[in-house]
Amino acid sequence: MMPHPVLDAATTGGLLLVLALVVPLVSVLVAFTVGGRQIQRIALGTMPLGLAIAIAIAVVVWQTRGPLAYLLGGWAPPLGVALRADGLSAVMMVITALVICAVGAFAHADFCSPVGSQEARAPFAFWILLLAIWGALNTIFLAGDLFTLYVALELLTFAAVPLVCLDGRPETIQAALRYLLFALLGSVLYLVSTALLYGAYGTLDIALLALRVHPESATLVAAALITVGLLAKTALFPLHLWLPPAHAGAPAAASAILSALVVKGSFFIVVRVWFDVMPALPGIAAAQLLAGLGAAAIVFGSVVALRQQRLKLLIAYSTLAQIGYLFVTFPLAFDYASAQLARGGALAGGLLQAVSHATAKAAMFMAAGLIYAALGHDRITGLGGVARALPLSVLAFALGGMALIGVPPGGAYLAKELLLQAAAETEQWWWAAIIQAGGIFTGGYLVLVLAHALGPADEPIKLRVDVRWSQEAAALALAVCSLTLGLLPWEAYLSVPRTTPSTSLVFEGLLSALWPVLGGAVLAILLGHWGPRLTRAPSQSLVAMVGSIRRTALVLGRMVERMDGTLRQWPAAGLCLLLLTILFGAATLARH
Amino acid sequence: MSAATIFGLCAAAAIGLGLYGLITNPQPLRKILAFNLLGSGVFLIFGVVARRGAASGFGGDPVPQALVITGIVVAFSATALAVALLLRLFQATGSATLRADASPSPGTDPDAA
Amino acid sequence: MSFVLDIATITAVAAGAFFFLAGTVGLLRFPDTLTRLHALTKADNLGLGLVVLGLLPLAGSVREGLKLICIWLLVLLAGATVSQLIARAALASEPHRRRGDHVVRAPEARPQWGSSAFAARDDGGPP
Amino acid sequence: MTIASALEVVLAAVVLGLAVWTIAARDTFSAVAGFVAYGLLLALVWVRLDAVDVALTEAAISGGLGGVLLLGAAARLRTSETPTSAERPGGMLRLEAALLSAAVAAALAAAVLFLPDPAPTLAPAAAEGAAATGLGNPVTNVLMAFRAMDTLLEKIVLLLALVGVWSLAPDPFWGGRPGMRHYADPQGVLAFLARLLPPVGIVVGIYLLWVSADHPGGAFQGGTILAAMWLLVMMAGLEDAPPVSRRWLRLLLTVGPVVFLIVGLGGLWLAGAFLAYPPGYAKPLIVAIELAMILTIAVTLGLLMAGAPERSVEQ
Amino acid sequence: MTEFLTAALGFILAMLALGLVRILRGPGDADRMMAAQLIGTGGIAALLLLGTVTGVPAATDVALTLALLATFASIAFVKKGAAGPESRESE
Repeated sequence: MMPHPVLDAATTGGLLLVLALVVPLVSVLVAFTVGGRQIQRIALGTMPLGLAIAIAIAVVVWQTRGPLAYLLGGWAPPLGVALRADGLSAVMMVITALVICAVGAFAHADFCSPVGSQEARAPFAFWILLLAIWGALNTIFLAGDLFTLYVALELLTFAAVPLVCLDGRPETIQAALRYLLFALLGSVLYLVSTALLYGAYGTLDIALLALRVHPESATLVAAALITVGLLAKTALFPLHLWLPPAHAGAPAAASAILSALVVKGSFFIVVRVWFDVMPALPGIAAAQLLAGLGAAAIVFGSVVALRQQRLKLLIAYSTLAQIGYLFVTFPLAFDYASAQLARGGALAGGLLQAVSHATAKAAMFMAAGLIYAALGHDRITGLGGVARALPLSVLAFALGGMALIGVPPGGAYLAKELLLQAAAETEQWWWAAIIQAGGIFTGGYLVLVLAHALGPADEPIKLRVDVRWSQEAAALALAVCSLTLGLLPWEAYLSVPRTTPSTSLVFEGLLSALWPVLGGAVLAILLGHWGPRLTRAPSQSLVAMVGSIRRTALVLGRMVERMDGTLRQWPAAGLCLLLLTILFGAATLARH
Repeated sequence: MSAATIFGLCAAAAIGLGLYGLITNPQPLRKILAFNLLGSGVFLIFGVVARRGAASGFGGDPVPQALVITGIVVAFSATALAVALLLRLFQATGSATLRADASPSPGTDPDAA
Repeated sequence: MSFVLDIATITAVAAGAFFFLAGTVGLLRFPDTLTRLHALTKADNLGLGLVVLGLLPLAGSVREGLKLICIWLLVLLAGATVSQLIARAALASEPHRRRGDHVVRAPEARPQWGSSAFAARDDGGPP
Repeated sequence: MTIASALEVVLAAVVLGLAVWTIAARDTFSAVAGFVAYGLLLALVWVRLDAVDVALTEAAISGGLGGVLLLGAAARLRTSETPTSAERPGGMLRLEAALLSAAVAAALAAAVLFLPDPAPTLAPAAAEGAAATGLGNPVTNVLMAFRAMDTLLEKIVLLLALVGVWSLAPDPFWGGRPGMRHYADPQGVLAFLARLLPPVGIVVGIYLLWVSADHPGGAFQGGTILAAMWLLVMMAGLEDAPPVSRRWLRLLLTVGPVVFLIVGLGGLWLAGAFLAYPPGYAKPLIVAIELAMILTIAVTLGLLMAGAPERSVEQ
Repeated sequence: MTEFLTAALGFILAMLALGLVRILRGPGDADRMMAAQLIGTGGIAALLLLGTVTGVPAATDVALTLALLATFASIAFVKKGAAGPESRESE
């Protein structure tokens, strides 16, 4: 589906776009003004409405077979600002609304004002910030103007940062400050590139820029800066210093939102900029560089995730790897014939991966949060017996993990198929290998966690709190959703070939999912922390054999971990940022 | 040399200085300061762009000028939030550092087991 | 008429610039915080006043002229009070530096004296 | 080189010198003092670039509130300075950072120098659009009409920053008063200034709002001045900061965006589009929105400066 | 006339720069706080001249804002800096 610019006319259904922005914002304002114990009710009341609007937009996009548009204030670009919804926006909006609703249902128990108090700090902040994140994301998906996107991006950051330190522990405050400062660095780079683009073309409207952009010095510098600025906000390796502590330290509901949705906001703008604003500009070298960073993110994120001792940190590092996965899309979407990025199957695969990850990762963080709350810790080696105590939570975690591995009929499965197909078509086998490796790594940490969780308890587990069924249900629902995303009729929104799922295909898919699990099991044994369990395994000879290989693997793992530690130091990350800016600039310059 | 050229170079230099300060200075408050410097450089670039677009009897293109005002508001909000976080961190720990290993951040010591 | 006004502007602005020069020389040459502080406030306030005076004939309207005078008055007011506060802060943080008689006077002083003759006593003060 | 560009070079040199000082100064407090001076001088640059609206904003924010915020933080963080300085990266790393920053700055400079000539501009379009709104100040037109969405979102950003600051409060003090109570001699110089200056400041703030329809000014610039006056009164101990749970306070904090949204939604059926103004009513409506906005901005900025609630209502 | 005013403006700016160098070098915080004072007078004079030279009458409004707020940071310094972090000191 090629975007055709809608410049000076609002389409039918355009009003829905306005509602999608206004409803969460009105809700923020009303909740803030009314305050007290009403905040939660206002937020929960908004959710079905927002979901309905998102679905309505998706339906209208499907019916009209084209982008929706709305001119704010009746002013046409370049002077005014337009809202536009294409297939990508519709998909992202619906999934965002789904995740927000599930998180709302989940957080209902954690963030309610205690009886007797008028208003409590954490619920007040949480619900308002959650609604603000929703409004910001909808603006990001709909805004047709780079500067409006900037304000929305800042809105997103400002709503996300306080979520990190909602429980007020010093280390989370530090994580929030790191996050804020690095994100601000990213947004300044974004902003300077909008200044250059305006200086060169006299507009910031995406559709107009797409018509006007041509290679010249200002555009090249702007392209490099905007890309790197957004990568810093997306936490693509090696610009990820802020992500693990922030995502692992936040309360479960907040982690779910941060990991599932917030990083997708800036990723979505990268897609907009590369595919819509300047598809012909970056060229294959820059796309390969981007995917190279993605590949490094997969390796680093996964290995470090396998070496974690705490479940939430493991999931945070897995997010790092999954972000890398999204960026492998770019060279696969490169159309050699027209020498530009094309909205083909590869982009559809990338976006599907993003929405699958959003649902699955939210489910996993929620499940981990329940386990943490029930056990009072989330040490992986201490998870023994938890599967019996909290079967639904562990099931949600397992299903989420399986969806991420790419088990059919999950969205990630479809995404993987599309990406592998694109790799085959463009003859880039190395990215196909990376995509497969990503699945195996994901299998690795899933096996690691499940092996512990399904194992026997070292001592009888006594749960600190009763886990509410509604919370487990919310996590489970999202996991199931992720695992069935592949069944939806995507062809209306993304360029996905219409396929009829046959039983043999599903069987084949299941078989292909076996490899990641087996390979993952090997990786988990080699790299993971096992405590005394491994030595207690029934076959001692096997352990002896594995032992020597494991020692080598551990040395490698430790090396990767140490490198990650270095890269997460502020000066190193800053240098990487500047270096990447120059590299992207050079890669683009070399082409023209 | 026109005003736009001179202040354009000035803006680029301010951005370079801001980047350097943001990366190398270990103190969070200095990073916030560097961010503000960086931001003002970016706003100056907008100002230069606006100045170059003077037409229709306006001394500058009003659109980038308006964008700068919005940008200044956002940057000030960011500064206020960052300073509040920093002061709270200082209050809670007695130090103000961003070093990951300086506080007992979980998971940085996996080889201990 | 306009020629006379031009001469007036030039004279006043030139005199104003001279007082800024004097203020800066004071800043560079005076030995310690307090003396520098009042070199700054006295001379520069006078310099600003003269510049405002010089620009008055060029003001487009009576309202503009009034605004100019308002600016000067505001600077005088704010400058006078704040320089007192700074002086006290300087004394509080460096009590060992100077124990002259004016140190005792400064905290009691009220803003009314604004830019009074405070200079003569300080200039000869020991470093 | 003409005398005008000589002047510009001098101005740019002074500003850049202060920028270098801000980064290079050893002591944080003096770096902040340098930055405040930098911000104030930047107002001159903006006037030189014929952007008086921006100059007003810059003067109010960088010189006024931003300076207070950063200087206050620098004074409080004094004791943490020495231990943190020890984390300064090594010389090699700093050299690399310097080289890479310089390279990025050079690329930017080149990009700015080689911007197309004649420059693309929306000034004619803005002049044409001004006829529809009836406002003489093009920047106000852009902020309140052409790109009203950005302005609306920016107000929400401001509110969220406040929610973020408040969310740092210790739990027991939620709903209490922000920051520390200030005490000062009620007969002292500060109290004197705090009684004399605010009336003038309020007049200037409202003046900036009032003229903004046709001349430089606006709700944000005016609101900043009002906030500064409020802060002065608080610092002089004449008034205490209000508890954050007060209903009237919450109302004041949201009235600006709420009025904006109501007018915007009203535009749906009165003018045919969200955030559109009915023909002929644009000017009064915009002034009404800005009036509500100046209150919200003043209160929001004042509370942002005051910080998180840290004492109960009685304290 | 314009040339003369521009020259005066440049001269005052130069004085400002010299003064800033002296002030920012300290030694005490109080010295540094004078930077704002200096800009509050010299900067405003420069701004008024600049407005006249460039024909931007609204520069007086900027000067008015500066006059109101330039000294403002100094007050915060006195409140927060002089007697420790508590900001409880009386005058």
